Amino acid sequence: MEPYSEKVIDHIRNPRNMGSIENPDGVGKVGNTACGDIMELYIKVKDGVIIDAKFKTFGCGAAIATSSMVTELIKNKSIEEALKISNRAVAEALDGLPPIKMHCSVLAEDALKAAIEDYQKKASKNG
Amino acid sequence: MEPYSEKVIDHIRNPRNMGSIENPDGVGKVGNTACGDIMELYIKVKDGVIIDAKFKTFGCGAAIATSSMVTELIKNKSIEEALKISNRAVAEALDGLPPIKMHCSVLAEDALKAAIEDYQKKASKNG
Amino acid sequence: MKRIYLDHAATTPTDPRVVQAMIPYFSDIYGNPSSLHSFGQEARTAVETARNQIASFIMARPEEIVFTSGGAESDNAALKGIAYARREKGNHIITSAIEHHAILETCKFLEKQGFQITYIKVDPNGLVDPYDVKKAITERTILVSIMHANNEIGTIQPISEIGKIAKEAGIYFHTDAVQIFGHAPINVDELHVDLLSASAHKLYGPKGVGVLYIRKGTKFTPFLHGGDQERGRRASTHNVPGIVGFGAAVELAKEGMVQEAEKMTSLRNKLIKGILDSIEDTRLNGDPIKRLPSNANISVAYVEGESMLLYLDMEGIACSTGSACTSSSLEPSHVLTAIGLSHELAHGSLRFSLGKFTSEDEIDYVLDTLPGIIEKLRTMSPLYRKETR
Amino acid sequence: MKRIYLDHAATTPTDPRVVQAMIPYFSDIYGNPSSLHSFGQEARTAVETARNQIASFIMARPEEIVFTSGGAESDNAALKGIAYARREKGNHIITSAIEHHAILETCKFLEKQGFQITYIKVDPNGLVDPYDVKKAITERTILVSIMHANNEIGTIQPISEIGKIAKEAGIYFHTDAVQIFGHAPINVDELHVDLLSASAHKLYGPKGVGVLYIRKGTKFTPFLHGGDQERGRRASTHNVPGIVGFGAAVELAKEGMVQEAEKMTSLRNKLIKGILDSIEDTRLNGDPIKRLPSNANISVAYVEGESMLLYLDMEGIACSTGSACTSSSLEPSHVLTAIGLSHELAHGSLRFSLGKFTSEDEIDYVLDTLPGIIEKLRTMSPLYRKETR
Ligand SMILES: Cc1ncc(COP(=O)(O)O)c(C=O)c1O
Ligand SMILES: Cc1ncc(COP(=O)(O)O)c(C=O)c1O
Repeated sequence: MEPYSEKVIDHIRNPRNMGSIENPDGVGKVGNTACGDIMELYIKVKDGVIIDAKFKTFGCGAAIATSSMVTELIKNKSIEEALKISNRAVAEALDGLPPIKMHCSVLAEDALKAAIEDYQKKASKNG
Repeated sequence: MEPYSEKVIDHIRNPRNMGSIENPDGVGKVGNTACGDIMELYIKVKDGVIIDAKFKTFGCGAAIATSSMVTELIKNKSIEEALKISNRAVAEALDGLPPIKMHCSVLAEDALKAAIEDYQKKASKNG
Repeated sequence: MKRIYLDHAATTPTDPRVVQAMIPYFSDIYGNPSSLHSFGQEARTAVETARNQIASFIMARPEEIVFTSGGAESDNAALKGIAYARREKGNHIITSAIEHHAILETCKFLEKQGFQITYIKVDPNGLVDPYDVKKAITERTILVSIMHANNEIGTIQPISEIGKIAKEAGIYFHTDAVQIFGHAPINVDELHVDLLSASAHKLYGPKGVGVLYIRKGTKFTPFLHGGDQERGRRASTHNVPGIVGFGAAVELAKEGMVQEAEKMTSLRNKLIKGILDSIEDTRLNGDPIKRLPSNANISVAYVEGESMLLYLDMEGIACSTGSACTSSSLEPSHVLTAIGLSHELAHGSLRFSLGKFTSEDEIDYVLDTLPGIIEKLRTMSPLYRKETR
Repeated sequence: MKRIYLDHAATTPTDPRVVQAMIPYFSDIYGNPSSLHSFGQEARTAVETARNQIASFIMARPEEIVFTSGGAESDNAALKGIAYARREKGNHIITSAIEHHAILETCKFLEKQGFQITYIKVDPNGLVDPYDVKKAITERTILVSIMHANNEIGTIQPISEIGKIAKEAGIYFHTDAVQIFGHAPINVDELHVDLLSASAHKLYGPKGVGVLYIRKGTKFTPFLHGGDQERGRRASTHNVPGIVGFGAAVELAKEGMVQEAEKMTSLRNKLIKGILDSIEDTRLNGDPIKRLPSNANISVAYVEGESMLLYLDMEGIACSTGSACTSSSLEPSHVLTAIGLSHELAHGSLRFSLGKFTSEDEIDYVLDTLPGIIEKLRTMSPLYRKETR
């Protein structure tokens, strides 16, 4: 396998926004143990802006780093902006991922989409 | 290939009885360039005893050494004794040959047999 | 930072005495052993000395030893060498589900060439039942290949029993002994093996040189075609320094392996006990008794292997994992799956493999370091819910 | 005694600078490049550096370089790798009559597996006519393999022309460049090759490590099955010191090969002229111009090669011969036969191959020594009749 970038290593070593949010506005849970990665993404939304984001991840280094990075990327972004964040953007923000690890960035994007969907569902219910 | 014994090397370095005999009592010529070895064995016989032997050889180290050795082995032997010298005996006298070189000792035996046959033919003609 | 190498099953450092033995054969005694002149013959002598050293180590004859480029080549050569040589006799090969990829991928290739392979299942400790091998034999079986010791979980197979079964059935028997060679005595006759693979770099020898033992009289088609080297069984200019190094490594193993095994067993047991005692929801993989002295393979619930490996590496500890994330297949280790682990536990495995230079201090350091790492990763894990426990 | 090594086509001494570059990778940076931890990653970096060095040397991309155990493995892998990958497309392979045994024996094996091989004849200088290759192509041709420079007679083939023909026909083209690699510039695009074999020990690198260049996009079935190494194209733990040594040897070649070739050409010409002038009934084998700077292959009438070789060895001079007596087949060199030599002249051949350390003094010593040896052996020879001449 090609080596991880320094940025990936930094996010593995010091994951940002690790943990969960009590009473989150949206939660995305993706992955399964068969494929080896499970991610949970929690968001807190105020006036259409993601004011807090946290994650829990069972997975390899790339899974941790992409989870960590995606929470960083979406914080203080509007829901619309956050929806535009692709898996490539996550990987790029980490200065790239080894080819066989690109699926982890896909998982991070999926978790983000799932969390926003969950938020929108709840919002439309409450709205 | 397995290495040559010291005795073989010695006979290559200092071949005994190299050359030909003028007016020999018997000559054996065996081998061909296709197989890579040609031997000529010359003998001088007196009262049924081989009193001189010489050889010429085109061939590898083992061919030279077996030619040289066979001349040594037959000198001062009776024709009957000489006929009993087998290729194995030649190889053994040289402290063995590499397996892929055993055919050279066969050639030496063949040359000896041919030379004696030639002698016997001549002898019966003259006799 | 302290750096602790506990990945000896992946490769070992070359013993400095082995390197010293090799050095003259690079620039001084550099001839090609196939050359007739003195430069070649000197090199040849060195190769034959190494061959004798290795042959006597496993109670074989020198001419039964074929030098290769490593364990993978030996495995490929053994399987293909018998398969092609025995094709008219049959097309069925028996192996196990937990072999090294060098065996399993070769089997896959042979399947495409019309061979049929039976993959014997193992029990939860990773053991092959010799009786299962016996049952799998058919009229068309030409080869049985069962590894001696497993590279992931360290389980040691009943090779002698399996060999006896193959012998009675008149079928060639190969064992991949890469992991155990140089770490325990081996006698090819007692094991009833016809072919045996080994690799120098697993026993403090150099990388890139291996051995295939081929019992005298065994029908064998060369794998690497070309020159007359190795009595026509393996072409290519001899890797003289590598071969000399393999010989030297075997000499050191002869002397030291029994003591080393004792020392490693006790350190290894301390490591296993320490982890199982101090970290909950952990388990040992592989047979607790019939295992390599060097091997500690542990599954840690709720956390994934590669992340543990990376965190340990940050603390200077090198080990390996059977997690999918280290392979391009995205499948967790076939060995851990074969012994019945859940996907989660297979992903969450760590293999520590000790070496002859491993010290008790190093084991203590691992035992001090690992619990904190597991705790951190469990906090991060969605599978680990402190509150619900 | 003076010892003069003129058998560089068999193998070269490892340059001491290469050995120095290798040393740290035995006992210090000893990780397995496939391991994720820092020990592994350091080793990985070293392997990738060597890959880059070698790729840039032949104008290839790093990912097109596959490390192997030597030239013979590269040749086996190239032929079998394409044969198995292209089997549905066709079963016909074109090669030449003067290839190395690693090619010819592999072809023989493939013939048994149902492939058809055309062996292109060569002219009296050992040259393949590209037009003959063109004519041999059929609908079922999947591969052309023609060596770059011949190991016995040194003849250099028109690879670029042959490559163009293969390319236009949409057929993969392999060249065995073992003898020329590191001794002359190579550009894989200009040569139009899809695969190329090289071996480190022919260019002052270590024995036991080679390279197979595989052009991006080439369909290829691995030869050595097993792990994920080399992007799935060649299994087995990397021979890290060997690979580092290959990289270092290539760096030295980049710097020195043009000058070395000039120096060797002039010494080689002096040697050839000296022998032909001073010893009657001798001839040069191979093309006088299109030949390796290092190679002088001479046939000496009336005497056999091995005996000359042994006599030269006794005087400290190491060379080789195409005589049957050095091979187990008892056939003289297939190359010398292919260029039309009689059995006698094929048996009576000597190959002197110079190296970068060869001095003029050494050449002079050979020129002083050889005539006496030939005279003695001719006196011994039944084919040489002074009197009848
Ligand atoms: C059991 C087993 N077989 C084969 C191999 C392959 O050996 P090598 O990498 O030396 O080719 C290994 C190690 O990688 C192994 O552990
Ligand atoms: C032309 C050619 N091809 C292939 C080889 C085989 O290389 P190796 O001996 O490194 O496997 C050699 C040298 O032996 C050679 O000269």
